[in-house]
Amino acid sequence: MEINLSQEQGKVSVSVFKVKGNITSEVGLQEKAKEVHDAGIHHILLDLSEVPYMSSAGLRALHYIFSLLRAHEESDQATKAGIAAGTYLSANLKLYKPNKHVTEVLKTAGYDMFLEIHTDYKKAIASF
Amino acid sequence: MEINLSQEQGKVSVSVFKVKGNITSEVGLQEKAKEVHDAGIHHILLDLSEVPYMSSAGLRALHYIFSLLRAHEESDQATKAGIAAGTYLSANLKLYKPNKHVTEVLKTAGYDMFLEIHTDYKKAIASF
Amino acid sequence: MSSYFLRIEKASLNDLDGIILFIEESTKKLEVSSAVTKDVVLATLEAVTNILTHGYKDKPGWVEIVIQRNGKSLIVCFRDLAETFDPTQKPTPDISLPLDQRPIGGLGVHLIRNFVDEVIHQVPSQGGNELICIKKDIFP
Amino acid sequence: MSSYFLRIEKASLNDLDGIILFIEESTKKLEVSSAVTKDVVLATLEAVTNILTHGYKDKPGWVEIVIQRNGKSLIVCFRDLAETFDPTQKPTPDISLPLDQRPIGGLGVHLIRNFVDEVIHQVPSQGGNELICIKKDIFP
Ligand SMILES: Nc1ncnc2c1ncn2[C@@H]1O[C@H](COP(=O)(O)OP(=O)(O)O)[C@@H](O)[C@H]1O
Ligand SMILES: Nc1ncnc2c1ncn2[C@@H]1O[C@H](COP(=O)(O)OP(=O)(O)O)[C@@H](O)[C@H]1O
Repeated sequence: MEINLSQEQGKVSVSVFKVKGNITSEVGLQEKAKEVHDAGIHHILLDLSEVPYMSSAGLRALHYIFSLLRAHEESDQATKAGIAAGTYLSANLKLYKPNKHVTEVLKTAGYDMFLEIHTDYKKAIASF
Repeated sequence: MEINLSQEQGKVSVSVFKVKGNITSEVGLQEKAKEVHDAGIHHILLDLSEVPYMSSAGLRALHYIFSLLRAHEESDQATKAGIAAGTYLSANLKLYKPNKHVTEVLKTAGYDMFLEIHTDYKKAIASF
Repeated sequence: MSSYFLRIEKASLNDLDGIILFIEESTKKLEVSSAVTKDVVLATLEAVTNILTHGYKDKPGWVEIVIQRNGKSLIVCFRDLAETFDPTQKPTPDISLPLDQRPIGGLGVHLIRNFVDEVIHQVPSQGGNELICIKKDIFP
Repeated sequence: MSSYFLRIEKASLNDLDGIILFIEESTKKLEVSSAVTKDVVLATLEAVTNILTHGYKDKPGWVEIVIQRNGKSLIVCFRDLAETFDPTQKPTPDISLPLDQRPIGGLGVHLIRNFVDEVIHQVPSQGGNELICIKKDIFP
């Protein structure tokens, strides 16, 4: 697995992680997210378009990054209501183009309820 | 497995094999049948009332004894017609009181179509 | 959940009575119905007889039997160190034929298939055979 | 019928890409649909990851994978020599809870159960573990 980082400017600075290869370990993703987070960037778009398979190690990484960025959410009324209603989607971590295998893993774990999945790159950046 | 032999006189001489214990080998039954056959007795009633389980080794023994005694069948018209129609039941080898486990093995192998199963001892002897 | 093991270093046909007792006791502990116990005993007789007569060619040989609950299924597993042979590939014999038109024998594998719901053959790492018999949906 | 074997003496997470290739190639030879291949790859990733991270505690260890057709079923079997552990007894996690109310992880066994029809855990004679995953009724 290879991770390439780039930065995009929307309403906020977004760090784009482009992953190439199967995600079978959480370590690389977590380390990169921590670095970016410590450098002051709190919005990450994970580009999964070149990931054939993802194991539960990838779910662990997503969970970790979700929690890492969670502290920086603006906790407005809408967010609070969403959390209470169980309809809350992360505003800081979003996914781009997971294939159907990866999507199935996300759904089977119930992660699709908490992470936006985008298929249009420009709209994904603009959504942050 | 223990086999006890006795002789009964009906219309013909019938050798009764009383088996005690599980039938898990064909050897004992086949040897005893051969002895009895060579001594000139061609009608055998196999008393299975004290057999808890029978394996396919028992089926092999039945098949062997069936064939051994088969040569002595009176081949009248009825027998021949029965063979042709597949409704032939051995006149020389019959079974007495197999339990439901043993009966299931006989049925699963399709042997119940060729061997009479008796539950009344006197009628069994008289039927030869 | 509990597994019950029986390992016989030098098994022969004389051990079959003891093997039946082992199956009856383990299925009792697993609270299996007597109908299922009967099916498992009958499948066991055939599986072990084949190992001893065909696999080990009537010489004493190592046999292991494992019986365990797996969710709603009961699993019985037979292991040996004889030559690898996959009985699941045997065609079904024609049991509608008159006896004198049939070969003697050839019914053991048919009986196993009839008494359990699924039969799997595997080759363990150390060689030999593992035959896994599954009775499905027998536990609540 | 054909079985496909992969044995790695000192397996680590780096071997997972190679293991995926092995599964893809063997399922292709067995003429399995791509949907089934996907399910088997995903179950394999979880089974092997658990062996390596929990069973062998991230140290290199012996792993064997066997994939074979069994009648209408496809069987995939994972063997290791780590401490015996039966994952089939793990309760199902509550995947309806919000992420921040869930522990991290605990999803591997749930994924395996979701991707195959039956999961059996056994202890081989030499110790360790054997996890048997069955995809049912996928062959004509
Ligand atoms: N464990 C085994 N090892 C080698 N060959 C076997 C084994 N089990 C079965 N066979 C072969 O398959 C055939 C059919 O077996 P089975 O249906 O049990 O009938 P039988 O044992 O009465 O011949 C046997 O005759 C034998 O050639
Ligand atoms: N092969 C194994 N050996 C030992 N323990 C295991 C094994 N597989 C799973 N476990 C235990 O079961 C738990 C749940 O496993 P799993 O559902 O795969 O989630 P995760 O691996 O993410 O914790 C693990 O945390 C571990 O304690």
